[in-house]
Amino acid sequence: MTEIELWIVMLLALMVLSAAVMVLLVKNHVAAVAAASVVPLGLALLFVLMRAPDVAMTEAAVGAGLSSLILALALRRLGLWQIDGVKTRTNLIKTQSEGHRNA
Amino acid sequence: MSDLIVLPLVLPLFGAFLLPIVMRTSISIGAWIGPAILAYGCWILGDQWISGTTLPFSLAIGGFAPPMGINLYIDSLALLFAFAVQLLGLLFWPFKIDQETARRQALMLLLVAASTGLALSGDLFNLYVFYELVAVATFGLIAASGGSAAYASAIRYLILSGIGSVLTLLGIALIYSQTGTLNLAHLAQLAPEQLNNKLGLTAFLTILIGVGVKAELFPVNTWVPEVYATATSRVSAFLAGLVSKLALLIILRLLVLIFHQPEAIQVMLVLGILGVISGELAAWRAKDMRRMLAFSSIGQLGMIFIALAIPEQGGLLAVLALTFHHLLIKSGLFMLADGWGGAIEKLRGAAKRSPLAAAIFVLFSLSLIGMPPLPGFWAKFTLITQLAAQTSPLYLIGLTVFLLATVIEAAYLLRLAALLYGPAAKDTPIDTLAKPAGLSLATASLFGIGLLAAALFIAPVGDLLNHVAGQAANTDLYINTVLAGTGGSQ
Amino acid sequence: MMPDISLELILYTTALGLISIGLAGVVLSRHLFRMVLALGIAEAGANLMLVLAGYRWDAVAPILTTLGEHPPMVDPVPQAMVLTAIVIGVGIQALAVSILIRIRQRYGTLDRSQVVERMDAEIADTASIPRDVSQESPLGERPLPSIPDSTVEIRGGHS
Amino acid sequence: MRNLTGLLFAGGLGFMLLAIASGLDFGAPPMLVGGAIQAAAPQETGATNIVTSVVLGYRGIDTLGELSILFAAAASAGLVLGRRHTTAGTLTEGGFVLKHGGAMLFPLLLTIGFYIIFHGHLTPGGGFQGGVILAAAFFLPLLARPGARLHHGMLSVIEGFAGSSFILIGLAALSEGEAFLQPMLVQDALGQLVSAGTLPLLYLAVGLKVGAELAGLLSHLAQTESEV
Repeated sequence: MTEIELWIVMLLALMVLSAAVMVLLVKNHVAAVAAASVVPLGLALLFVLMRAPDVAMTEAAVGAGLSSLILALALRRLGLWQIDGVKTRTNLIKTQSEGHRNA
Repeated sequence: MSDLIVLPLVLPLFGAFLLPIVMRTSISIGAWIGPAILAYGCWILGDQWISGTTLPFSLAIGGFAPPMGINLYIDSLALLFAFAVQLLGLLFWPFKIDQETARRQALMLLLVAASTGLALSGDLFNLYVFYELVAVATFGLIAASGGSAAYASAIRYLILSGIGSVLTLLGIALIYSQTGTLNLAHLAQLAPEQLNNKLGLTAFLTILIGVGVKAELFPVNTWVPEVYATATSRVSAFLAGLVSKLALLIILRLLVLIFHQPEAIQVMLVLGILGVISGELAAWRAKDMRRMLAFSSIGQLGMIFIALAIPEQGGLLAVLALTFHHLLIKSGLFMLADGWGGAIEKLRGAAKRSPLAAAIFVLFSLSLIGMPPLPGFWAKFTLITQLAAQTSPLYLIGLTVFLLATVIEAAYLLRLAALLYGPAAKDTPIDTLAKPAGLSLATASLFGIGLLAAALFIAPVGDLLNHVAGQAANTDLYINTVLAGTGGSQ
Repeated sequence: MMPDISLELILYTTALGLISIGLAGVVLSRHLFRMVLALGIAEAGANLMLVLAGYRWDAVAPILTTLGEHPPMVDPVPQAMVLTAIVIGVGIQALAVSILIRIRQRYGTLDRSQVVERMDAEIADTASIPRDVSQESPLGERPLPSIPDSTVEIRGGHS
Repeated sequence: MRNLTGLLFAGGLGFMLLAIASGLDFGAPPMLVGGAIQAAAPQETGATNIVTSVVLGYRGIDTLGELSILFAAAASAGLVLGRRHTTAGTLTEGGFVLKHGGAMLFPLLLTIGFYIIFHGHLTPGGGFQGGVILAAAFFLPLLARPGARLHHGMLSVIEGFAGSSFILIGLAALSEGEAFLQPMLVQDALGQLVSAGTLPLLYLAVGLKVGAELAGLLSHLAQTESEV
C-alpha cells in the first residue's frame, strides 16, 4: 500500500464519516437521502482499495444504487419530497412538532 | 436417514418459493402444500428421534468438512427444538383463505424454516442469517394482521431488531478477526486461549444484546407488549412460545461452548433479574389480557436468564425445564387470548360462557405459578435448589427476586381467574360475553393435555430433560462430533 | 514507507464511527424516516468492520489470475459474508419504508412520539379499556392531534 | 433529556469499542478457515473467484437463507402495500432523453446483467450484482413511460422457479448420495467459462431471483395510489 493510497483512504474515510453526520443533521429529507447514498459510495471505493472487488461491486450496486432508489421512491410516496423545504424541521434539534400544525 | 435431516430445513423454503405460483393456479391444492410439508418434517424429525442413536451427529452441508463449510449439529436438544418448531408451525398454521393467503402462508413457511435452521445450525454467521430471516418473516406476519397499530408496532420491532443485528454483526466481526473461524465447534476449541479476554467479553456482550432482542432480554424488549397486543394470537403464540426460546438457545450454545468468563454470567444474571422485576410488575398493572401475557412472558424469560447464569449442568436442567414449560403454557394462553384479547374487566363471569376455556386457563395459571402436582412446580423447584446452592450474593438476590416474582405472578393470575369465575356484571347477559374461538380453544386444549401428560409422567420427562441437558453441556462431545466425525470430503 | 498503524486506525475508526453515528441517530432521531436512514449507516459500518476482519495489508484480491503459485490473498470468507449482509440490509430497508408508507397514510405523521401515542391510543381503544395515562404522563393527558382527513394528498406536497 | 442520554450512549459505545479493540491487530488476520479454503477451493469447486466458491459452495446455505430473506421482504412489502388498484409508474411523461435513452439502455443493461452473472465464477461479480442490474433494466421503463406496468404474474413465476431451482440443484446432489448443495460436475478446466460445474447454474438462479424480487419490490414502491 503506497502513500497515495493512504491519502485516498483518509479522504474517503473523512467523506464517509461527514456524510453520515450530515444524514442526521441536515434539515431536508431529500438532502438526507442524498447524503445517505454517499456513505455506501465511499465504502465501495474503500472496498476496492481493500482488495474486495466483489464486495465493492455489490455495495455500489445495492447500497449506493438500489437502496437510494428505494429511499427516493419512498420519499415521493411519503410526501416528503421537496427540494427547498421551508417548514421542515431539523432532525435532532428540538422544535415545535409539526403534527400540531395539522390540527 | 440422517442425511434427510436437512429436509425439514429446506422443504419449507422450497414450498414458500413455489406457493405463490401454485396458489395462482389452484388455491385448494396450494392450501395443502404447507401443512403437508410441515407434517413431513415432523415425521422425519420424529423418526430420527425414535430410531436414532443417542449420540449426537453432525451433517456437513455441501459436503465441505467443518470448519471450512457449514454444518448442522443434531443432538437431542436441537432435535427437540426442531420438532417443536415443525409441530407448532402446524398447530398455528394460518388457515384463513383470502386474497393474501399465498403470501401469508409463504411467510409462515419461511418462519418455520428459519426457526428450524436456528435450532440445527452449527455456524455463527449462518445462525445470524436465519435469525434475520426469522425477523423479516415476523415483521411481515405482524404487519399483515391488519390495524394501523400493527404497522407502528412492527416498525418499532424492526428498528430494535435492526440495532440488534448491527450489534450481532459487530460481535461476529470481532470474533472472526480474533480467531479466523465461525464454526461453533472450532470456536469452542480455540476459545480458552483466544477469546478468554476483554475482546471475547465485548463480542459476547454485543451478541447477547443483539440476540436478546428476540429473547426479550431486559433493555431491548420494549417491542414486546405492543407487538403481542397487535399481532394475531397465532403469530404472538409462535413468537412468545418458540422464537424467543430459539434466541435463548443461541445464547445457551454460545455460553456453554465458547464464553466462560465470569463477567458474562454476571451480566446475564443482572439483566435477568431486572427483566423479572420489570416484567412481572408491568404484568400486574396491565389492564388487558394480551399485554398481561406479554409482560408475564418478559418476566418468565428473565427467570430463564437467571437460570442460564448458573454455571453447572444443574442450571442447564433448570433452563430446559423452564423453557419447555413456558413454551407449552404461553402458547396455550395466547390461544385463549384469541377470544379473550380485550380488557380484563370485560371477562367478568366469562367462565359461565365457556367453562372449558376457563378451566384450561386455571390449569395453565396454576402451573405457571408452580402448584405442586403440575410440571411448573418441578421446573421452579429445580431452579430454586440450584440458586440456593450458589454462594455468591448475586444469586441470593436472584433467588429473592424469583420468589417475589412468583408471588406477584400468583396475584395477577389468580385475580383474573377469580374474575372469570365471579358473577357477571349486572347489565351484561351471559351470551354477550367473550368466548375463545373453537379452533383456538381446541389448540389450547391440546397444550393443556400436553401439560397434564407431562404432570403424569413427570419422572420420565425429568430423566429425558436430564439426559438432554447432559448432552448439551458436554463441550468435548460437541467438538469431537463436529470436527472428527463428519462424512464430508476431507 | 508509511506507517502501517495509521491506515489500520483510519479504517477501524471509520467502521466504529459509522456504527456509533448510526446507532446514535437511531436512538436520537425524532422522525421515523431518519431512523431508517441511520440504521442503514450503522449496517454499513458493521459491513466495513467485517471486511476489515479479513483484510491483509500485503495481499491481493481473492481471485486466481494465474494457475500454480499465487501471491497471498485476503481472506475470502468475510467478503462472502458481507455480500450476504449487504443484501439482507437492503431487503430490511425496503420493508421498513413500505411499513412507513402505510403508517404515514394511517396516522398522517411520522414523528416518533406522535406515532407511539396514536399506537397506544389505538391499542387501548381496541381492547376497550380506559387509557392508562399515568404511564405516559404528561404526554398522555394531552389531546391527540387529529388525523388529517383522507383527502390529504399523500404524494407530493407537505400536509 | 433523551438527546443527552442518547449522546452519552453512543459516545460511550464508541469509546468502549475503541478502547477494547485497540489491542486487536487488524491487518494480520489468523486466516485459519480462509487459508484452508484458498488452498482447496480451486480443486473442490473449480471457480477462480474464490469469493464465489465461498458464497455458493462452502457457505451455500447462507446464500439460500439470504434469497429467502429477500423473498420474505418482498412478500411482506407486498402484504403491507397491498394489491390495490394502482397505476404503476409516473404520471408525467418522461423527457426525450429519458424515454429514448431508456429504450436504448434496456438491451444493454440486460446483456451486462447476464454477462456479470455468467462470469461470476471467474471475475468479480455474480448473481447479486447481475440481478440488481437486471432489476434496473426492467424498472427503467416504469420511470420513462406513464402507465407502464410490470407483469407481476410473470415476475412471481420467474422468482418462484429461480428460487426452487436453487434448492432443486442442491437436492439433486442429495439424491446422488452426496451432501445437500454439494458442487457437482466440476470439470478440470479452471478459468474457462464452462467450468465450475453447477456453480454458474446456481448463480443464474440467484441472479434471476434477485432481479425479479427487486423489480417487484421497486414497482410496489413506485406505485402511485389512484385513490387514497
